[in-house]
Amino acid sequence: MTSIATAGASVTEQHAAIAGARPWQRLVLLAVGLLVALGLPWFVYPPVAMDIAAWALFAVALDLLLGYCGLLSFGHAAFWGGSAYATGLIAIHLGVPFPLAVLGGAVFAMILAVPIGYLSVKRSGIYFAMVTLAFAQMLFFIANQASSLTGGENGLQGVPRSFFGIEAVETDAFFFYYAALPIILLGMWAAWRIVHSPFGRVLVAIRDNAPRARALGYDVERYKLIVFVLSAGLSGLAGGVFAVSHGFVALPELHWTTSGEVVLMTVLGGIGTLWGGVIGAGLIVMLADYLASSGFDGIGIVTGGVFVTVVLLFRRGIWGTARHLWLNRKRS
Amino acid sequence: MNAVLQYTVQGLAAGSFYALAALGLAVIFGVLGVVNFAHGAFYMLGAVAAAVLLDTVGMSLWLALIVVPVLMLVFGMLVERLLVRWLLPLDPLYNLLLTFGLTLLLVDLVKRRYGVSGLPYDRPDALDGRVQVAGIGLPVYQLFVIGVALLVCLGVWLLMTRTRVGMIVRAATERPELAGALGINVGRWVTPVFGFGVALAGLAGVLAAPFRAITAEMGSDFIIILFAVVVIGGLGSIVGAVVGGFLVGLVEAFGQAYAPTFAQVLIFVLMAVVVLARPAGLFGREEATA
Amino acid sequence: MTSTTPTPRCALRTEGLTKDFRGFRAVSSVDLEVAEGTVHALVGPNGAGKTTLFNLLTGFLKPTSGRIMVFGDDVTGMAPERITHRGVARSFQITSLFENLTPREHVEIALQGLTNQGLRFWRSEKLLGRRRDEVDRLLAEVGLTELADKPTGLMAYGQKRALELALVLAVEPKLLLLDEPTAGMGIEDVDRTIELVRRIAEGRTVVFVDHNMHVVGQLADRVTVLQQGSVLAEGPYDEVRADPRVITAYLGEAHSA
Amino acid sequence: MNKPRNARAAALIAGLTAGALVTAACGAGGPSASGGDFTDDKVVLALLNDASGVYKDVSGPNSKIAIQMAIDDYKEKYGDEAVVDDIEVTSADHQNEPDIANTKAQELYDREGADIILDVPTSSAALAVATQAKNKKKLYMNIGAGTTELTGAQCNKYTFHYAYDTWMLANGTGTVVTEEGDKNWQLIYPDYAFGQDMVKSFTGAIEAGGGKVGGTIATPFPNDNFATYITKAGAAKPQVIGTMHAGGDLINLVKQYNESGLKDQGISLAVGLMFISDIHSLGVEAFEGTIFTDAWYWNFDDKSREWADRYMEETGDRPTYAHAGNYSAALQYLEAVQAAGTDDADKVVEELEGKKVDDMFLRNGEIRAEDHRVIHDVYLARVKGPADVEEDWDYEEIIKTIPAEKAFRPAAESGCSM
Repeated sequence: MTSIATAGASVTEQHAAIAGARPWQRLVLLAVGLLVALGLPWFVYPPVAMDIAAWALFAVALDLLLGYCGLLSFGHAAFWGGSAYATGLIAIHLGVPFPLAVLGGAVFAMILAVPIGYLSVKRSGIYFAMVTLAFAQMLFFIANQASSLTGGENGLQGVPRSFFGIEAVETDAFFFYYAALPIILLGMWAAWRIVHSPFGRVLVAIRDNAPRARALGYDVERYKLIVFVLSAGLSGLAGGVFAVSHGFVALPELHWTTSGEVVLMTVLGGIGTLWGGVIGAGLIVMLADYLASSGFDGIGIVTGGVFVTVVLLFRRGIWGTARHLWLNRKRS
Repeated sequence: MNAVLQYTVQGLAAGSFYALAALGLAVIFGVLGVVNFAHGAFYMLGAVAAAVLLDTVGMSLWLALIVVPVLMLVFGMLVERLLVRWLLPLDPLYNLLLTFGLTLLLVDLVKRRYGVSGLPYDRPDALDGRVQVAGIGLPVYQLFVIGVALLVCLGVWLLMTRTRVGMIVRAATERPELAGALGINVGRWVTPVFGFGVALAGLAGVLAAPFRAITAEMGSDFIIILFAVVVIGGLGSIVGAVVGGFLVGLVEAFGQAYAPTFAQVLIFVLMAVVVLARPAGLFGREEATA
Repeated sequence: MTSTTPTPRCALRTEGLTKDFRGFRAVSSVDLEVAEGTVHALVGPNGAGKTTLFNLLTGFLKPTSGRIMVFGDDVTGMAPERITHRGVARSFQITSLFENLTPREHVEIALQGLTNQGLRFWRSEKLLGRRRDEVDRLLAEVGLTELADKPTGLMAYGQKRALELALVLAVEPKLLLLDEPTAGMGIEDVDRTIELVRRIAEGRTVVFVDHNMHVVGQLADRVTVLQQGSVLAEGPYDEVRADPRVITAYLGEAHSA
Repeated sequence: MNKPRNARAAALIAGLTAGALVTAACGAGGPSASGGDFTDDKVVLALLNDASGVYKDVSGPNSKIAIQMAIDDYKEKYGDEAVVDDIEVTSADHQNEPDIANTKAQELYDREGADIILDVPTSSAALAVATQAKNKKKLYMNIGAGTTELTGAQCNKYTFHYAYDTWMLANGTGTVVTEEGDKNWQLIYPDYAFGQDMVKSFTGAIEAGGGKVGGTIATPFPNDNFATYITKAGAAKPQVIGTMHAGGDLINLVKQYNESGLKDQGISLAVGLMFISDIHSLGVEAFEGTIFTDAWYWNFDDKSREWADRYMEETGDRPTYAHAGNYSAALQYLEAVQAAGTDDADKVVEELEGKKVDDMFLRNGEIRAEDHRVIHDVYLARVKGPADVEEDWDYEEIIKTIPAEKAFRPAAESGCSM
């Protein structure tokens, strides 16, 4: 069976994606990406820019699992939201600088991912999606009830942005963006590193043909578990930054609709492209922001419509389509 | 003892909704290999349709129990023809994503058309009140729901075992390798089967209408529980879907009675245990490890 | 692979191996013995249970009952990857490759299979290129040097089967299980593959399934004939071939086909 | 949407010259940019609520119309005397997502020039907006959220709480029903912060009234199956079952309470939070006889009815108390601006604090200085039977008026320090 990542793009493209473009092309793309990341809060309202960056890392983390291991997690809100709560609690109770709190949140997400992953990777495909969804929802219920810890329905309010006493960062969203950006970029670099490592190569092999990989001596469940935990950690970094940026954590971060949203971003950007999620996140966050002030109240119609359209007609996603066109142009 | 009987009836009534809907999910999965995320939305549409038909043309519950599933059958067949079909050759995850998007669309459309506060629904007088069983009054409606669910499950079982169509569907659901070997062409049954599965979700919705809040969101948490049901029962199994549905209903009722704080979590704990002990589910087929 | 014992050990042994699928018995109390250093063929008509047996031997299916011993160790119920680590390699009936990797990348992955290098998510994938000589040698052995860096998805069928063999060899197996190595090949490719397998078999134990009696005759020291999940006959090729039961059950059918 | 474009141009120029500091200053947008008493020479009221989700009918887009009515009334009252001519109302949909509410609140204050944000249902969203109000030193008047935290531990100088809160609901229903003679209670509540708060307040109120709470039953949230809980509560043979559920869960619970036959056994149902829109959508039959606390009722007297008629002309519906609350909040804000002669938040707060008010929504009202709780008379209502309904939306019978000073949590108990 073709995996979800390969069903969208042709074999040669996938290959090109793995072998990578020419070095200079990669450098140009990298430079453009960095420029966009650095310039974003100049063009977009800074809190929105921070949202985009956090969601972008979240989408990249999901693609690490979906695009490179063929595992569709419909429960990644557990790690994004779990880390958000952990980050918030650490920041409130320990008062450490926010990057440390975020790191703590990410570690918590990884610890959380071990039992959830252990159970989930026993199944693949559709089953995996359903099992992760159910476990994440379980976490939602727990957080809702444990209101003495999480604030329940009221949310965990008053998460401080402590940053070595530098007031500009602590109070101004614009400067906070630059203080938090390194965490996001570090997370993205980590995702890139993982994809382009011996481990990443094995992941692609498992995605394409798990039984074959097993016959070569690879413990597939172990690899899946590790990438699950790594993906959870990166989602946790993103969720932690998000929590600190907003100054509070609320239950919807753990709800399955959040998992759905990040899946939408990844699919829109292009599954198995790693960076497609960044574009997907940018578009969806700006769309939600725009719709909130537009007076048009059909957010579900728009996102649902986008989802259906992309899946039916546009499976490569934006980044994937762009790459496809680029490669075709070169070939002809 | 009285309480236990009451909880059992309540659990089975709640389980009836799960069992009917999960049965639809299982049949669709069996023949198309698609996990229909929109199943919760179809359940919601069934309830909304019943409420709207009552309000506009005064259609009673009795009639709605027939008419709405037929409407849902047609609607389901349209969805299969227009949307799901195109993705069948691809990884089944694409159809999961498609039906997820469809869910968002349907929920929002219903919200815009019928509001967010819920729709009223009155059940027929015949189903009001309670019957005395062993000295306890049991609500007639709950017993009715259980009865209908059991009847329908039995009917589906007969359909599956006694008719040629049923055998084909069952072979495709439970023994795809056999269906292939026997050279059965499952293709022409794909559309009706999808419609049939949707109709079952719609039927569950009609039954829920007098009993639960009819809102656009009523299917969103339902689908999560439904996923847990089929994971527990085994996705490829028709019996598993029904047994899983009633089991989860009972776990819910007794959990609520004796461990209210953990009632909701209990279902997922049960699911975790099943995944750990029998990854394919209680009645699921063993697959070659992949 | 040097065996110090003068008398051939048993490389593979099954005792009463049985597999049921929902009341359907696919493999029925099969006792199999494969001496170290020999080439052993499994034959039988479609649905005889050959592939199921293969899946049992390599851990992809768990037996309903019975035992599997590899070089004297019990591997019953062990996961496929653990069995691989015990020196057992298998190929697949249907060409089973990683669509998105080049032959070179395939072999690199395969060579890494028995190490822990694959877990190193923090290192560069360049690490994989370190065993270039070995990769080149294996690719040369199966005749794929030219195609080493071309996408596998575009290769011809025979070339894919050759790559399959390279993968099997890369895990340095003592026992090879080949599932229909010549299926779907033209005459020329079949002869090339026979040569290849013969070469590979030196110093190793090979168990293979094949429909092509020509291949079986050329390669196999011993043959086991399966029918409806049970062993119908076993012995040297010529002996089995002459067995009237086998002729009626299988060979006749195969000849006429 | 040309504001972002201007902002972008400004940001670009700033970027080319002095760097980040300039934008930051633009973004923060202090008062006195144009030198007058009003920022940008106008007052902007921003409605931030749920325009698409479960609270759409409770408040939603119609609250914008209510706010516009307040602006019109203000202009009509003061005419040429008005200190500001240009009054705008803008709105945003927070989609019930607290993080969107949070970002939108910042954006409304920073970029849309909002002087005040109104409404914001969902407690977590309201608390986040309150924090932004405090940070940005701009006003926020909550109508849609019920958490007492807003006037409790998390109160601040710029946040005011209108209409209902959990304490008031529980106290109203609990005290009055107990005093009327139903002493023996069972409570069913959703096991999350709102329900947990409510159950505390309910228990306090019931015991103060001389009743007793026989048992409390926590239910998951959200939940659609309450049959078991109702059976359990009924088994204890209380006189009344109190429930703290709201919205869809409340409808589920009421349907299954009707199903249970407890009504026939004389066990009545008292509800904490209910909106008239709930009754309207489900019909009075479903809720007949249910007792609940209401912050305001459109058909209470001529004054409220007159306003409700105007509102109906505009929207085609009758208002909930959230709509009326939004109107009143906007009006009282504008009155305070008029008195202060500026939209400077600190000065407006000074005008608001301690003010006694009486408008069509606030009866015997006072904007308490200590915790910014806006107190007023509230009512205990019973849902009419179908036979008693004389017109559409005529669903409530007001059993009792709870005077302002008794209706809300005393300031001394709030735990608020500003």
